[in-house]
Amino acid sequence: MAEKEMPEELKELVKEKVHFCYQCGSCVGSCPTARAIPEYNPRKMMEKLILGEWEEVLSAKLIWLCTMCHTCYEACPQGVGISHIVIELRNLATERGLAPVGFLEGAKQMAATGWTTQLTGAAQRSRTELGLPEIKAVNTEEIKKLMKSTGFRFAQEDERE
Amino acid sequence: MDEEPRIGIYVCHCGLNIAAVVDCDKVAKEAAKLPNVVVSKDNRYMCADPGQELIKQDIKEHKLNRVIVASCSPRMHEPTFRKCVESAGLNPFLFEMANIRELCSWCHIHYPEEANEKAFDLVKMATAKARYLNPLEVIKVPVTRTALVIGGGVAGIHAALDLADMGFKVYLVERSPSIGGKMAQLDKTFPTLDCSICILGPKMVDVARHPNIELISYAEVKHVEGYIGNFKVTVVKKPRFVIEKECNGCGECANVCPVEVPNEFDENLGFRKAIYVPFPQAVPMKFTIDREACIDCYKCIEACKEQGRDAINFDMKEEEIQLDIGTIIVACGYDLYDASKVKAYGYGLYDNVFTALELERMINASGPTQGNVIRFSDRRTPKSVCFITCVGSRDEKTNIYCSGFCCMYTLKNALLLREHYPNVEVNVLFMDLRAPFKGYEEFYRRAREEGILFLRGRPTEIYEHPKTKNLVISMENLSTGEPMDLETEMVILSSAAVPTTGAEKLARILTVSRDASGFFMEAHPKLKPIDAATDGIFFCGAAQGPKDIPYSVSQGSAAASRSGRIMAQGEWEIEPIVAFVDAEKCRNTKVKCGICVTKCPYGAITAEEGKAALVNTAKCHGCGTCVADCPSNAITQRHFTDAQIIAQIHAALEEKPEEKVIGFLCNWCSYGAADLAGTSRFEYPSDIRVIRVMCSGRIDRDFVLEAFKKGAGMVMVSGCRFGDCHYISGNYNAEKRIKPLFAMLPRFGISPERLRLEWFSAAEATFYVKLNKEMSETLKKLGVERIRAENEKAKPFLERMLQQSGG
Amino acid sequence: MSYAFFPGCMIPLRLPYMESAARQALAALGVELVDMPNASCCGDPISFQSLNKETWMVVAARNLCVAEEMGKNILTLCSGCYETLKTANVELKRDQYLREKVNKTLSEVEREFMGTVEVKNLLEVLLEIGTDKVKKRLVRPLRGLRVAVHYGCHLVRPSDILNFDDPMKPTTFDQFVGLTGAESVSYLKKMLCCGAGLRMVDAEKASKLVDMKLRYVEQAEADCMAVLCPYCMIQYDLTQRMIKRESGANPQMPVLYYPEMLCLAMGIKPQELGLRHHRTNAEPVLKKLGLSA
Amino acid sequence: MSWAERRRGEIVKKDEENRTTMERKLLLRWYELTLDRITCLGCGICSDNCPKEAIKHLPAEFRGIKAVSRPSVDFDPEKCVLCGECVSICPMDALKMWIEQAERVPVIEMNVFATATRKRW
Repeated sequence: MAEKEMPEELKELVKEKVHFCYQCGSCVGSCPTARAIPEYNPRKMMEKLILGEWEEVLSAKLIWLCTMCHTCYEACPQGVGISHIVIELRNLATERGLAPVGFLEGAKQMAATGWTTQLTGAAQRSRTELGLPEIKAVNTEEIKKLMKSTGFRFAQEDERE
Repeated sequence: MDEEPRIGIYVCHCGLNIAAVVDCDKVAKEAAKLPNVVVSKDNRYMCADPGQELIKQDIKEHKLNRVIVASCSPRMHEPTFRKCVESAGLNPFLFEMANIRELCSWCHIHYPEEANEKAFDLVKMATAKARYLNPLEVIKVPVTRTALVIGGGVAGIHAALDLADMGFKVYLVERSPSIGGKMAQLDKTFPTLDCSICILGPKMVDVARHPNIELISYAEVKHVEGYIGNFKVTVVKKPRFVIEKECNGCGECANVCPVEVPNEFDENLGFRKAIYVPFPQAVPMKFTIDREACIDCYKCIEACKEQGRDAINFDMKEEEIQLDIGTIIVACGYDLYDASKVKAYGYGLYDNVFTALELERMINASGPTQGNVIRFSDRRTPKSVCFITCVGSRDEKTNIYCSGFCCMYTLKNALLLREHYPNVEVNVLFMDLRAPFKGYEEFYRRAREEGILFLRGRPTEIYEHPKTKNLVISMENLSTGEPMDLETEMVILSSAAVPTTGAEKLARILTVSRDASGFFMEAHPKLKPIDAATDGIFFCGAAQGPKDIPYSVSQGSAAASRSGRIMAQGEWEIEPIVAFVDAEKCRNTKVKCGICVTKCPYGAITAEEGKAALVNTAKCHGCGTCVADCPSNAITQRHFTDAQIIAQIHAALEEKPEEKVIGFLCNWCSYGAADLAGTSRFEYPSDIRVIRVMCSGRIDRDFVLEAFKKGAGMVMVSGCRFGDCHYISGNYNAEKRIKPLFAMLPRFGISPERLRLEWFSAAEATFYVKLNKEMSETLKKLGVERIRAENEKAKPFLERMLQQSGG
Repeated sequence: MSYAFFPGCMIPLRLPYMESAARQALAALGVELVDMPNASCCGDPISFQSLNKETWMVVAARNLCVAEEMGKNILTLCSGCYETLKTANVELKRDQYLREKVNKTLSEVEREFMGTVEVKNLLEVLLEIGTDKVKKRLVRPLRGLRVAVHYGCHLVRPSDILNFDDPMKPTTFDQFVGLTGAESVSYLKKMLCCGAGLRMVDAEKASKLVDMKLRYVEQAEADCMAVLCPYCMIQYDLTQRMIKRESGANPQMPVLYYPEMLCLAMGIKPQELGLRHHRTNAEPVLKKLGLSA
Repeated sequence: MSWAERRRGEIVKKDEENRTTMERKLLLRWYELTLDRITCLGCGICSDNCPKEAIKHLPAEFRGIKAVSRPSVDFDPEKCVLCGECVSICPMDALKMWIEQAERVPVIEMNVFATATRKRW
């Protein structure tokens, strides 16, 4: 990335939300990811944003580790809304083609079937066994259209096409 | 006044506070060209001696008969300059102020061009008003040499004792059965660890013994009317069911009472009987029956009779006491934030999570555990204790402010615990430790010296171990940056101070304002920290904001001296901005009218049949509601006459009227908010031209119409929130008067969004800023052309209406 | 009572036994479930929202439109869907600007968001039926069963939008577990996330979170866990095997879906539920309740 | 209800299958008032004599001539002050009161039984 300027969306977020952060660590205390992966630290992430090191935050794999449990969102005494900021960061990273494969697979599935997961054979068998109704196909054309017009990008390869 | 006005204008730089944005020299030069202006100068500091000397000299030299200073808010320096012109022989009411600092330079820092334009307009408006100023004589009212202190905590006790020692009669009204307040509940005090009740107890006894103090306990203030020096206060004394004169506090009645209920004084950790004194050192030492808990067995009556007395009376009724009061001191204190609202910390859910005040009662030798700190679950002394600070403070979900003294009482509790139990592990979890006053940092150092562990970090949540009932605190260790779980046997939450229950009601009774956090709001944050905006009312202690004991005591004494200052003089000058009736115009001589009588919130107007209405100047508070509502324009408010206000409107709208907003702001709330926006340096669009009136009740419908007739882009009418009006009902009357305009204006062709009717308190600077931004948006959206066209279309209608009402 | 039934993707496509239990329990309570024609994935609140918030919002709005056409409030079984659909519903109703923008996109597929329906989770629907009424149907209380309740993050957070229960110390689910006659035990880290959101990037660490929670549950001597969300179900039910394979530890904590508990308490035979499709063995629970075959 | 949030000193009512307990825990003083619903006949004497009107008498419910529920009583923890009046008067001995695990009845200890009822008869 050769950008120097912070993207407008991010700048606004930092100005309106992140700047209130007083580094109390409420977000880290109950963060499930921080428990499993000590390198992940939402407080330090906010600090970096305040200091303007946004490129580092954006390109780091770390932002993709958040489980989106919103505990930090609720715990924050200053209303920084950390999990929502992580979403914004991930959106910006996706625009720059940095989304991990695991995330993109669901989206591809979505475009193909309208579901983010596949119907497995075992599940099909147990559906019949349990007497559940057939699963009806989704009009994927609609979904594809919506994804296209909102500028959804799958990955860098797609862009080249 | 018949002589030709000779006006002197002085534009103040206020150092760089004004001069950095406004070109003062240019404003002064331009102002010199205005009619009747004899001199126009700029100066670095008008309020300093040289500045004042300059005014005095010019008055003599140029025979000035009007003086205008363009500087800060009139709420700040108007009295200063009035004195200045008075000493030069000019009537002080021939002075007028233009507020170009709070309303201009401070809030348009990045737009000097617009700021310059606005500053000049403000000066022009002041000049226009000045031409119509009249000399007025101040009114002197007698002052009753009796003070009322509301609240018998440590601040109230000191205020009462000081005033009583000065020789004034003091009524001390306390809500609960005993005085002493929160301090009586404490075990020790910081930073010297003296026993709290040992130092407070003698003061409480002094209150009871002092010949000048009349203690009215178990009572509340119900109603207040009147004004400085002459308040009429109604106090309701709740029935104790024990005759105070008869009871000698022997306690035999409590011994035979079968009902045990939790004792509020012990934070509901211990019990008391249904007939009780809250604590052994209570003042007055009189029993009270809690009828909520009493089962009417009358055992206490028997016991009392056995002692040869007959102090218990189950037929006692509520009693109203009327008091004549000169000054009022509000010392109603604080409450602790209800920690159970911070659900993540589990107070009320987990047995071994306590609040600091609960610990305070436990560690107190006369508390429910005789000084033993024990866990709820197993009554064992904990091996480790964690203190958590900032519970209910510094958090946008609870209270945004810092509660100030929590850090210090946490330190004190930690040290006390360490003193009692040297082997207990004591941890303090904190974000920032604030120890700013004398001896406090040393106290913090001492706590570290004693081996108390300080861990930086704000706990996210607490869970209880299902078996051991220990508590596990999830937090980030900020020194390592890693999340951790801290297992501890007991948690103490340091709750923030919040306004006491009933503060809102009391504020309404006294018609004083409260700040955004709900604490009572002082007249000026720096220079009048004790005074209410209403003359004759003072605040002290935690009623005004969270405070520790030394600060509360000094405020108590300060409030005593501030109110003693008034009572010592025996009489007090009040501003002569009262209403008066022109007997010739008053139509009550011909028809039965009396509208003014019904509108006056103070009953200051009388209208006998066939005679003109009459204003009792001593009773008049000067809101101006009667003036605006008089159908024959017979009433005038001195210093805020129709002619003066209309002159201001005209002056403001001389140039580019379509781009301007005429804002009518009431002196107490909306003007206060505008001032606060300035002092806070909030930036907002510069379209507004502010006209200050004492109350929104003064704002005549004609003023709005006149402004539109002169081509104003927008008009804003604003006042205090409902229930907060400084003159009881001015804003209700204003609403009744202005609201119909929203339906009327479209019929003339004026878009209704060009009129705004807004209510906000003096603390809501952010609201004022938002409002200005919105109005600026509206102006832009409509555009000059459309506004001009609308005004053109409406002009004939407006003129006709104004003629009809004789405006 | 009739609802537009939104089971999500995970439940019908991977864990049909959850759908079966929910349908049986709700049918017994007299709730009619109407399938939503042409409803897609809600727009996964984790993966999809992370990639493009706008697309996420539009996809969610499309599903809301389907329910609006039916004129019925939505009942979601999955907490993820609950967060997505409710967030979209609340924000679109609140924010006029956003609504116009989303409707512009939706017009391409000839749909329009009107804001006429509500989104409800299973517990909200049960509350609507009334706890007294539910309790009357429970003829075979699960007495003596110690249950560790797992709320699942998206059921209660973000609280300013979902506005369902306290985000840190919720109580609704515990009360509903108590309703079946079982005891909801208190245990450490009750609100710890299952870690499903981490699985896409780091499966090993996601298992670590499961392991962590299971230890606290075991410590509280619970007989089983109760969940409300298919992702939590997969995490706790499926991952126990992985943990066994990877670390050699042998966690054996049965995991039940709350409607399964309801069904058992209503006297529906365990054989009629898909309990055998669980990867953990539910037998100890049935044994304790005296229900085992 | 283990999950409910409590305030200090508040009376907590617990409804079990055959027993209702009213419990107040102060730091060093635990009070307990229990009603054994098997022994209780639902006569309502306690309700008539409660000085705080904290006990509600629930008569039997009938469907036709068939009784669908026995008569019983219900406590209001907001009003109760744990005086023990009901314990002292219960003809079936279905009510019991404990203070610190010792069976005690405050109104009997203070000998106020006669005076308390005087007001009502």
